[in-house]
Amino acid sequence: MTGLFDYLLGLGDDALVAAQRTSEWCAKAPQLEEEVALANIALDQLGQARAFLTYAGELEGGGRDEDALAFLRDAHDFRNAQLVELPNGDFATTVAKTLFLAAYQNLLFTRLGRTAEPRLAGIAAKAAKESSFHVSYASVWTVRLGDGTPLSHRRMRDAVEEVWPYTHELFEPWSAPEAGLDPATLRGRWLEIVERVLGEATLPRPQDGWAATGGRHGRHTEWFGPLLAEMQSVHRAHEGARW
Amino acid sequence: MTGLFDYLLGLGDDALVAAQRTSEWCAKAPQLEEEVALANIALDQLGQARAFLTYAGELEGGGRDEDALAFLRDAHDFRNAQLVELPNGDFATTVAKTLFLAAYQNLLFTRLGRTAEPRLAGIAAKAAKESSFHVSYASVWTVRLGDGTPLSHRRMRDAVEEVWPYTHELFEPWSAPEAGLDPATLRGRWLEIVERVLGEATLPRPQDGWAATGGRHGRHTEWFGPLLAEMQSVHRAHEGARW
Amino acid sequence: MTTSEDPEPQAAFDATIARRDRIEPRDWMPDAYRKTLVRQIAQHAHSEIIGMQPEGAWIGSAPSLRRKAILLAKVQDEAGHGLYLYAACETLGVSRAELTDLLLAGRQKYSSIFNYPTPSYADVGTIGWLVDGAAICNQVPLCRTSYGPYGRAMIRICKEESFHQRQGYELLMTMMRGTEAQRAMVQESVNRFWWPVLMMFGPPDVQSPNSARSMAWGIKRNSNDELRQKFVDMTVPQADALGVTLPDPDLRWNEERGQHDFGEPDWEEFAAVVRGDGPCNAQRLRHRQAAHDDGAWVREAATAFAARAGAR
Amino acid sequence: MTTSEDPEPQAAFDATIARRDRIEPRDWMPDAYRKTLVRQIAQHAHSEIIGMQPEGAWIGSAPSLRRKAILLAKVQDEAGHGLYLYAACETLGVSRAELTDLLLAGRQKYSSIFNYPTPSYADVGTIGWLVDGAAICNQVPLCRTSYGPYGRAMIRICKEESFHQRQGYELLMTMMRGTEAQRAMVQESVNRFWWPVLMMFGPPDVQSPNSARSMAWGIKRNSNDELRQKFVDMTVPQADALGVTLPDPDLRWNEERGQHDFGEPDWEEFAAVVRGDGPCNAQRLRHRQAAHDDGAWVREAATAFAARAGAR
Repeated sequence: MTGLFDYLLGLGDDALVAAQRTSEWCAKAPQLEEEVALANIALDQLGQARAFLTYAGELEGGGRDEDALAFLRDAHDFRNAQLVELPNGDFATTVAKTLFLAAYQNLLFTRLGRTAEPRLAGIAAKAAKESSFHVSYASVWTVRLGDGTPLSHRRMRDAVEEVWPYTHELFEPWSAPEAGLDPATLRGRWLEIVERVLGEATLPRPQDGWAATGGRHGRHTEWFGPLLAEMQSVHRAHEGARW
Repeated sequence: MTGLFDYLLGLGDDALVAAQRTSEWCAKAPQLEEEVALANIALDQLGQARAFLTYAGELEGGGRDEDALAFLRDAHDFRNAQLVELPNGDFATTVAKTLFLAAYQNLLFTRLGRTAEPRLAGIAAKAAKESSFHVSYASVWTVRLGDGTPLSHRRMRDAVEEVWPYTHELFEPWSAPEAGLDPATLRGRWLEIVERVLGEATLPRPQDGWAATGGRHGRHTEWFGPLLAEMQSVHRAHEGARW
Repeated sequence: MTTSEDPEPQAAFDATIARRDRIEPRDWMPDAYRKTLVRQIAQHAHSEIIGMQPEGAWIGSAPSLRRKAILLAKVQDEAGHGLYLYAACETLGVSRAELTDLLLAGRQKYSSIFNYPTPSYADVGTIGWLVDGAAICNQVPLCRTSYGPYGRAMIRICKEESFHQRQGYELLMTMMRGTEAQRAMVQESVNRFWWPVLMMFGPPDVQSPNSARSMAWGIKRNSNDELRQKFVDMTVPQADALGVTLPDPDLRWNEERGQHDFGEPDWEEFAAVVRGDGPCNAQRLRHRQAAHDDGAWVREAATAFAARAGAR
Repeated sequence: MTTSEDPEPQAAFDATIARRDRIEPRDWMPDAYRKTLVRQIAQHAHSEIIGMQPEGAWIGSAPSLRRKAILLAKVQDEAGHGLYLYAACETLGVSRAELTDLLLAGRQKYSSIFNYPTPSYADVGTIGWLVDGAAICNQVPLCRTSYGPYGRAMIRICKEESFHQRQGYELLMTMMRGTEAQRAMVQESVNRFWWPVLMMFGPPDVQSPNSARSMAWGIKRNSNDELRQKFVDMTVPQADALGVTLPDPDLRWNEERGQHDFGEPDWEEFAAVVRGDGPCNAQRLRHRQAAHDDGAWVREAATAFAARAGAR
């Protein structure tokens, strides 16, 4: 059990880092429709990040706003799950990451939308709707790629294999009294959703093996440092400047 | 004509940015021999950068050492030619960049090795020997790839085409009284060397067209910001720390 | 698609143009009109898509989350504009895939402004203020262009562009009120972009071979020089309000004309950039080509899946 | 390459081993000896090459130019070590290309330590101090290993490794004398690496099936547990000097034994990582595979060129 501040950081950092990765597709997507759709997803994620981090900063009461939290923390102070740090890889890897994350977020946000903590509930309720769209989008593409050509089948299968070890961390014990929710209780439903999509996509559900862990406690992958270096570079080059 | 400080920055920044790019090959080179050779080149370039920047900092007399100059300047204060900023691309692009840069540096350093300014002459004389090895290495590979397989011929030709517009800037007016050297006077010899290698490699010498310019005055390519963001990230995250 | 020599459809076409009404996809139209439109709309569509690159590269390091969101939404809008415009082109019988191939083969152009680099974050603001500002000057009259789908696309696009223009200006204003370094960034960016922006209106009228016919057909509503003048007159007071200097020693108010005098852009540079010999032409096309190639397997998979789903 | 059943060469081999002399490539050797050597030298070579990845990733952002040069030179040394060791393996009749294929197919291993991530710059120091320190403990006895080319390669490698070890220690010392954040980075890094480093000596002797035979052949000179103990005893005072805490509550000096007692590593985790199920196994192999694939056209060009040059 952690405090609400840390919990909000975790929710916000998941969304922020996911937005950072999703927006890397800009001007590189497979077709224009995907440019628009991926930018939509990134904008939703960024909006969620801003809401959670702003709330976290106000709760902390130390004068840190969303930008101070996004741009002036070092890697070990970020509380996101490692899943969102994974490089985009090919489009299939991004689809797999988006599916697994959004299905988790949708379940989590739906539950948090009913907590007694009104501000958390408000942000979560909006985010739940958004993540539901992300699940649909990623599901459609998982099926198209899984059941598309032999090449796309292989790539989608490899992508699911590659991302799978990073899904376990999402369901590790991590909560706040105001959230009143053990993520482990979401895993059954998450598996149902994901397995149904994989089934439709003619893809096997990967074996459970090594499982990523530690992101909620500030342990991150080797890919995270470079991501932050890019994200924070302009802000840090102009200390104290306003934009 | 610029002052010696700015001139040393230009020499140092060429070497520093080149070292940064060359060392990106680490653990990615086509074979182990190239791992070793590219690391050698990067180490030479880095050593040159340190010598020039240290001297520049001492000359300035404001207490900036090589690290302050490398890690705490923003893009527009760097004085390197744009050539060294170009992404590594495939191995052929790196070979082309290295050939063009090293052939220029070798001519320049050889001349600077004979100036009356003893410290500049000393650094340049050592660097001249090193760049002579870089020219050999890049020449050998230009010929191997140019005269290798049809695929390698095409890639080497494309690489030469791609990098060529960035070579003109090396010979633009830029000097310091202590250097006493107009880079334009090096171009004839440079072309001879490069054209001989390209000829042996069965590659055409590209047409002159658009020419990059501005690096010596702080104008850089779109690739330069991300390069600096990575290079400076750890240093800037720990203000005032010693390593 | 009729190419009838029958005078009747030509008369109907001429009448529609004369009363400034819209030509619609199913109407008869002269081949040259169709070709001119395809060329112009495609160039416009390609500009939106290529234009995503220089700004899109800053999304990852935008210095505040608000600016990141604004920039992301803007670049998304550009993708959307590309979509409408390709769709408008498709009403003239040319597919998006064909147009993309023509772009990648260098046989269709995009706005030369995107062949200039954006090495500074201030460029995001300058592109909004000056580049989008110039685009609006060019595009507002196109809302009344004679071809229906094009005109309707432009109405939607112009609305969004003027939003982008205000956002760009607001970013620059914030930076000009900020630190010394921020102000220097803005001025440096404006120095680089001013002349290329003036070139966005095309060559001087005396050298613009297709303009007259396009104006007769109602595709174009104003001459290059008229629009350039309008843009300069509109921009000077904005520059004053910002506190930036426009890098043209000949720029001054001409009381007599009631307009600004200004210097001549370097038309040789313009010609070079248009023929592919600008700072970023090769880079932009290589990027587009790489994205297109990398996405091929995805598009193929979608097609294969759809075909199979249709067959079921 | 003889596999004679003739007792004479076997006797000569045994005699060489018994007098602790070197077996050379042209000498007769038992097949199992050859196979064991190939497996061990290849694993060692692969470890050098894979080991370039976690540290190499920090060259680009090393926080001082001096550290950048040190790190670059170190990673270059690793490539060099890989070269010697593959060459030693080639004296046993297996080519570098074959060994690379076996690595990429997951049929040969590399040191499990490189399947742990290096997310912090302090890890560069920790790898030098602890990982290279453990490697030296393992490798110094190998300088006296019975196979000549392997032993000679190890002499050169050990000399460089101990240089790396001192550099790593010196980096950590500098950081421990630095800011609060730097000290925290070092402690956090040591916390992550301590147990995996202890596993570098292999499973406990009672569970180490191949050790006895390797020792009889003079390939191996000390048992896993002996080396692990030696490493711990050597490291504890170094940790004290640094001011870092080794994350083992059971670690204490045992006056009676004259050695340190210490806790048991998690051998289940070790087994999982060895069988490919560690934090970075897939990542490391994918990276190696990508570099190998990306370089194929270059190697092919060099071969084609050499063949043509030879034919001239």
